[in-house]
Amino acid sequence: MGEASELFPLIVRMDEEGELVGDLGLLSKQDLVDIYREMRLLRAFDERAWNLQRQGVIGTYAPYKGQEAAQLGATKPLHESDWLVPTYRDWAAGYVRGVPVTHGLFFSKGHPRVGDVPKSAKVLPAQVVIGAQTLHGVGVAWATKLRNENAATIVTFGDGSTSEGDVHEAMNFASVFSVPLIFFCENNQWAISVPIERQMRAKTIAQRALAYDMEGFRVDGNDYVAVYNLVSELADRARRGEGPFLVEAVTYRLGAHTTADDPSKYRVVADEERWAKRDPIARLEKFLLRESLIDEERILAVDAAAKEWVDEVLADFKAELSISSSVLFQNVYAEMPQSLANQFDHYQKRAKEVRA
Amino acid sequence: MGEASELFPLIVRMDEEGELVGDLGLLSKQDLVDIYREMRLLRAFDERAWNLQRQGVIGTYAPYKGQEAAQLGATKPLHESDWLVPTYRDWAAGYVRGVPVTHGLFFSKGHPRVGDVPKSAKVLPAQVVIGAQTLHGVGVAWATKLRNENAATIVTFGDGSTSEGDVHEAMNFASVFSVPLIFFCENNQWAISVPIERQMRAKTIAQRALAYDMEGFRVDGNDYVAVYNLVSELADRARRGEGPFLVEAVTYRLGAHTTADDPSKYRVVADEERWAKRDPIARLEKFLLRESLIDEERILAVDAAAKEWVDEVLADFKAELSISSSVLFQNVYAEMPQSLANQFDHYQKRAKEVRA
Amino acid sequence: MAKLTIAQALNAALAQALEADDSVIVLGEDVGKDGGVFRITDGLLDRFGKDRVIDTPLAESGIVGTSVGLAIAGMKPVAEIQFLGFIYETMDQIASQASRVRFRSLGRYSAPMVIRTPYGGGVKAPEIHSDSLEALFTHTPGIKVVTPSNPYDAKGLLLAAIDDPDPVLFLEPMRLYRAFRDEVPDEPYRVQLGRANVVREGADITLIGWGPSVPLLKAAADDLAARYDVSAEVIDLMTLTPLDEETIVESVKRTQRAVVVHEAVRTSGFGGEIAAVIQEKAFLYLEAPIFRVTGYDTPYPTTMFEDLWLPDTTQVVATALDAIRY
Amino acid sequence: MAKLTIAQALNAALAQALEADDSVIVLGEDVGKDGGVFRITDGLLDRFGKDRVIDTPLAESGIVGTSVGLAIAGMKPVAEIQFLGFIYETMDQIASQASRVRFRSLGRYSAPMVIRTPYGGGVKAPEIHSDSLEALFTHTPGIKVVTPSNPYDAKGLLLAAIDDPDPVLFLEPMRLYRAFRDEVPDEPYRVQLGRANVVREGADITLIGWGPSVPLLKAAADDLAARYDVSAEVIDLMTLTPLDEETIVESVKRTQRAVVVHEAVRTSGFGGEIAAVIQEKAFLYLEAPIFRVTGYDTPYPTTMFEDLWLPDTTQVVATALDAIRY
Ligand SMILES: Cc1ncc(C[n+]2csc(CCOP(=O)(O)OP(=O)(O)O)c2C)c(N)n1
Ligand SMILES: Cc1ncc(C[n+]2csc(CCOP(=O)(O)OP(=O)(O)O)c2C)c(N)n1
Ligand SMILES: [Mg+2]
Ligand SMILES: [Mg+2]
Repeated sequence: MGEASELFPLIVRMDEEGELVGDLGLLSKQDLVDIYREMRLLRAFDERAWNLQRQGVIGTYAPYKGQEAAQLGATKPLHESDWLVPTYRDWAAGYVRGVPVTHGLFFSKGHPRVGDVPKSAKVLPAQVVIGAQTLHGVGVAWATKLRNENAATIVTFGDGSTSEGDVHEAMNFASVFSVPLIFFCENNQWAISVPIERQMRAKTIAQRALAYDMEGFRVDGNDYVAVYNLVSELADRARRGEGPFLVEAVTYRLGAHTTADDPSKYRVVADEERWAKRDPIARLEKFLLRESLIDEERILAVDAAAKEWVDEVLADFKAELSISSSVLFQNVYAEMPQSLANQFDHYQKRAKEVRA
Repeated sequence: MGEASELFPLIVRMDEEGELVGDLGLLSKQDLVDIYREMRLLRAFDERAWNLQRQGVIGTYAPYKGQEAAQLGATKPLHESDWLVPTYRDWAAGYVRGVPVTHGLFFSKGHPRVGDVPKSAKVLPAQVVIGAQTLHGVGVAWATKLRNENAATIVTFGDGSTSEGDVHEAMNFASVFSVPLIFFCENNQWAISVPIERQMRAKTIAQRALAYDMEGFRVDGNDYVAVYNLVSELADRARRGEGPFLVEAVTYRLGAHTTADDPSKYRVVADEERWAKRDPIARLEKFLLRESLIDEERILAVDAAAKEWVDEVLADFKAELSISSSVLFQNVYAEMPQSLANQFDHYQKRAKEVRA
Repeated sequence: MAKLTIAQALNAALAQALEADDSVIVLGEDVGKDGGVFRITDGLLDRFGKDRVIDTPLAESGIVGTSVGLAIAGMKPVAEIQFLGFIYETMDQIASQASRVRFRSLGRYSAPMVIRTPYGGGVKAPEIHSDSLEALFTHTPGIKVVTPSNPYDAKGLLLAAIDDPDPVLFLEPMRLYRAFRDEVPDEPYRVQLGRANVVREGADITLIGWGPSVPLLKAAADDLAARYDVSAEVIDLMTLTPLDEETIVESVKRTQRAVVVHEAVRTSGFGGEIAAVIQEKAFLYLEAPIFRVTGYDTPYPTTMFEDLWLPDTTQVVATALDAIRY
Repeated sequence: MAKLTIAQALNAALAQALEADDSVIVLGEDVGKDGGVFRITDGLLDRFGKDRVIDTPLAESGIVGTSVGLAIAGMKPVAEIQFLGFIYETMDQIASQASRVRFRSLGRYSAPMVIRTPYGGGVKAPEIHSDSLEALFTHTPGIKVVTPSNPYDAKGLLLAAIDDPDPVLFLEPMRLYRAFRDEVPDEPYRVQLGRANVVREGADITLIGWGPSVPLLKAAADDLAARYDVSAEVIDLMTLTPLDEETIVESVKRTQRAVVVHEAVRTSGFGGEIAAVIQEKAFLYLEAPIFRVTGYDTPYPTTMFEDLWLPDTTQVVATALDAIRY
């Protein structure tokens, strides 16, 4: 039975040449124009963040470059009452749900505001312990079920995360309690320096679903049309009580693991180039050009808009940098215990001395 | 894909009526006579242990009644250089490998000698953290591989254990590093009060193998002939470097979880009766009687031998009860640190006072 | 008012919490049909149904991790870990997740949940089942650690823990589950978290402990009074974090001597923290070192040796006298 | 003899251990091709091959748990946990498994293995990456806890840890990995486990710390001497368990004052244990309480605040003066 993987053929609707090999499903051509623009903006942000780190403006940053179709395809179908429980690389996904993309910068800056997610967004703040959030995803979905909220939850995680025990426990709990959850794995082929073939012997992540009698799907994660349609359908089904589901979105981390990482130590350029050709934005652009939905002029306009938008974002970021150290002590418990209040006094005295 | 379970039909060679539905494979009829006798002895021991607890001679005891075919089938095929990494209910399995069955009593008595496994047995001492030993099994098998020892390792665990993250990590590591290991799950249908259907949504444990591109098998765990032949073949293949494998042995915990447990709180008598009919010893007896390999007289002789053997075992047990408390302090580190030596002095003084 | 054991008092508290608030759910291994291996959740499944009282798969990190998600999304999970020794499996979900939800989200989210678990020795349980690991969690900011020593406090503290806006680790001394009965009010009531209890007043020495050690301390105080004319004050901490330093320090300032008792192994046990705090805050009052009576620095022994391994009254009395005569 | 950083000294020690003993293997996340996220295992894969230097799947319990089995069956695993904050995932395999193999088997089996992991703050890492959790393991009988503060000790302690017949948690102060260089002998050598190091002698107060805090203590001692004419003795514990009580207690008996410094959060940090031991063993010598300079009782902050959150020299000096003037 080495062929479990064959049960999960890759779902593609638009191939890397921007040719439709399926239909647009729930999407209109105009949707694709809009999404192209949004991905370009987000790509511009990601690239700028990289540069900001190089300039020393922010700290370690984990780029999502190459994973935009997966992240947007996973979140655009969600309703307001649905939840996103993201992995730490999902600033584009969070953005779709209403978390300012600046949070990626706060994160890399080591700024507490990274956790300040608007409650209306129904997004949990990113956490860094690989895989741990999958259990939170199960719990959130379970809560919506117990409260009859008619909501779907999507939890995202990387390929490397699938090795963690927590992810197994999450999938087992989710299936035992039939929670309205989509496990959305962004298989970007790498966990820092470890390629997926060393992470597991199984040929696909989708086949993990077989262990739980859960439905599993393998989708081209660089094909927005495919991801969007799949997640739309599964979110609907989850809301109807048919969850959980496992989706493996096959994509690629075009950049380094983080700004602190040097991929040349462990991967070959040929591989990177091969995947660059499958870029989710490039294929959309090809499609839109061919269909005359955009032209060169429009592309230049998007370039300009992207730059402008990123500048605005950075202005917001800088404006929001100032924050009181009290958040450190105030958010440990709902009420600050006496001993911690004493420690806060001590901290503030030191802070004053240092400033003096 | 709700049919993953169909890929793992139950392997049976001797059905519950003691009819052969396959051949004996590597076993001779005489082997079956011997194994019948051995299982009867071990059953007698298990029942006596239960009574000893009721009489207050020992503490909490976890009976293996009903799982003898699985435990013996899993261990009889092993070579001297092979390893057994057992779960805490596997006194019969340990016995096959040369661990005195008294260890079951030491365990329930809270006696340190439970860990005193003869090194030649190549058996790890039982540990109680559900699932944790599966990783040790992987490590042991991996070591034999790195040292070219041409040995197979078998690690046993219960159905409930499969929910633990450690078991997932173990299966993933084992398959990634192709270690010569058999994951042997004694699916006795219950984890204390939780039936397998609440433990997981998947219909079989064997199908978990699909998640790791590992070979999986589902065998009638109450059929010694089937288990023995399957494990023999897999151990051979493991030694040849074809591991790991997952075996689900479908059996039943005929007794309570432990002497402290009351199954009437959570399971119905009809179920217990149904499974009692599938008793591994009864079916062997039917076969042997039908084939005239034993007769009523021989059965009585086995009864007597069993009683005698259990009496001997108990005598050994009592003779070995005395032990110095120094084992408590001496086995924390290879060399006792000064502060611990001081604590040992303190302990000894108290012990003297209490005795006085 | 009925005379209840700790086990019954806890069961009553859970029933009343489930009754009062639809968002409260009870989950864990064997908590449903079986009513828990110690029967603390007995009868709750029948009364509240399987959406409120939930038998989970055998996976501790799963139990705590899903509870974090449940709590964030508005439920009030009361999770059971079958024995404290298995809490290791959940350390990340407790220490890096549950305890940080409020901190990580700048207060936007919180994870009000209770993790109940029996602990302590003396019941002849197998390895790992008797370990006292409270110190690991007193070293974890963001979670409260609570442990009752009698039926009245058990009910009141558990109800307060369920009300609490932050995660609470609720440690139940398993040896005391059915050791004795006390009057326990029928109606729901709360015993405030964060307050230590002076269970006996005294002038010569302060004996400090929690959970399973409290009966020892009381017996030691009796013995000290009866045989040595020593008046011992006994403090039951009840809440380990946040610690009620004031009650401890004020007491020791008066008595000038203290003994701390716990079953956990000595090194880096919570007794060390208490000794450190007292000597820092009451240094000039002390007439003797703060002594500790604790488990030894070995794994909890197989039960054959546990009685001698555990702190006992004789040892507490002897140590108190050492302090008095220092 | 070359001038090496701690990172280089550790790399040299690993290479020599792999060279000397075929049963030594190095395993962990990204330790192979990448050479470790801090490059501590750089070049080892090329030199010793993929059966000796092993990139594992992303699963910490798996890394430690398989190492237990490997060690029992005769290998000497040197496992890396990428950051100490992720050690929570492995608590059961460390505390209930590795640390108990000898105890559980009445000495028949043992699990000689080393778990290396970077720890401590000050490098602007994301949440969980800077936590100091040593106290959890000093509360765990059966494992040794070792932490160097300079290149010489780093190499010698790591080689001794690999030789040791028991499991060793080897904590590497990540802020110091490349902070400075020291002369380090080329040949293999051992620095004995279980011994504290008096790195500076002094008469007026004892400053105690380990790993990342040691440079602070030295700077504080300099400052105390230069500006306040206070002669401070500095002790680098190097091994936290088993603790070299004698060196500590003898020192404090002479100086009569002590300050303990660590980055871990204050409550139930290892500093509390040390204070408890000192006051117990040297009570009559003490002229002031043992003070602690530690992290605050909050989760390790996002890096924006870490400099102020962490102990610093100013604070150590001020606290030492508090003790002197008490
Ligand atoms: C429990 C844990 N172990 C290790 C790490 C260090 N680490 C951070 S990201 C990463 C790789 C994650 O790979 P993957 O899950 O594929 O996500 P990706 O980075 O590709 O988005 C590792 C090992 C961590 N953050 N948490
Ligand atoms: C980590 C952990 N959690 C909980 C327990 C308590 N416990 C002991 S046995 C058991 C059920 C085990 O079920 P299974 O794995 O099917 O083995 P069986 O008892 O049927 O042999 C439980 C929950 C434990 N020992 N370890
Ligand atoms: Mg990845
Ligand atoms: Mg079972």
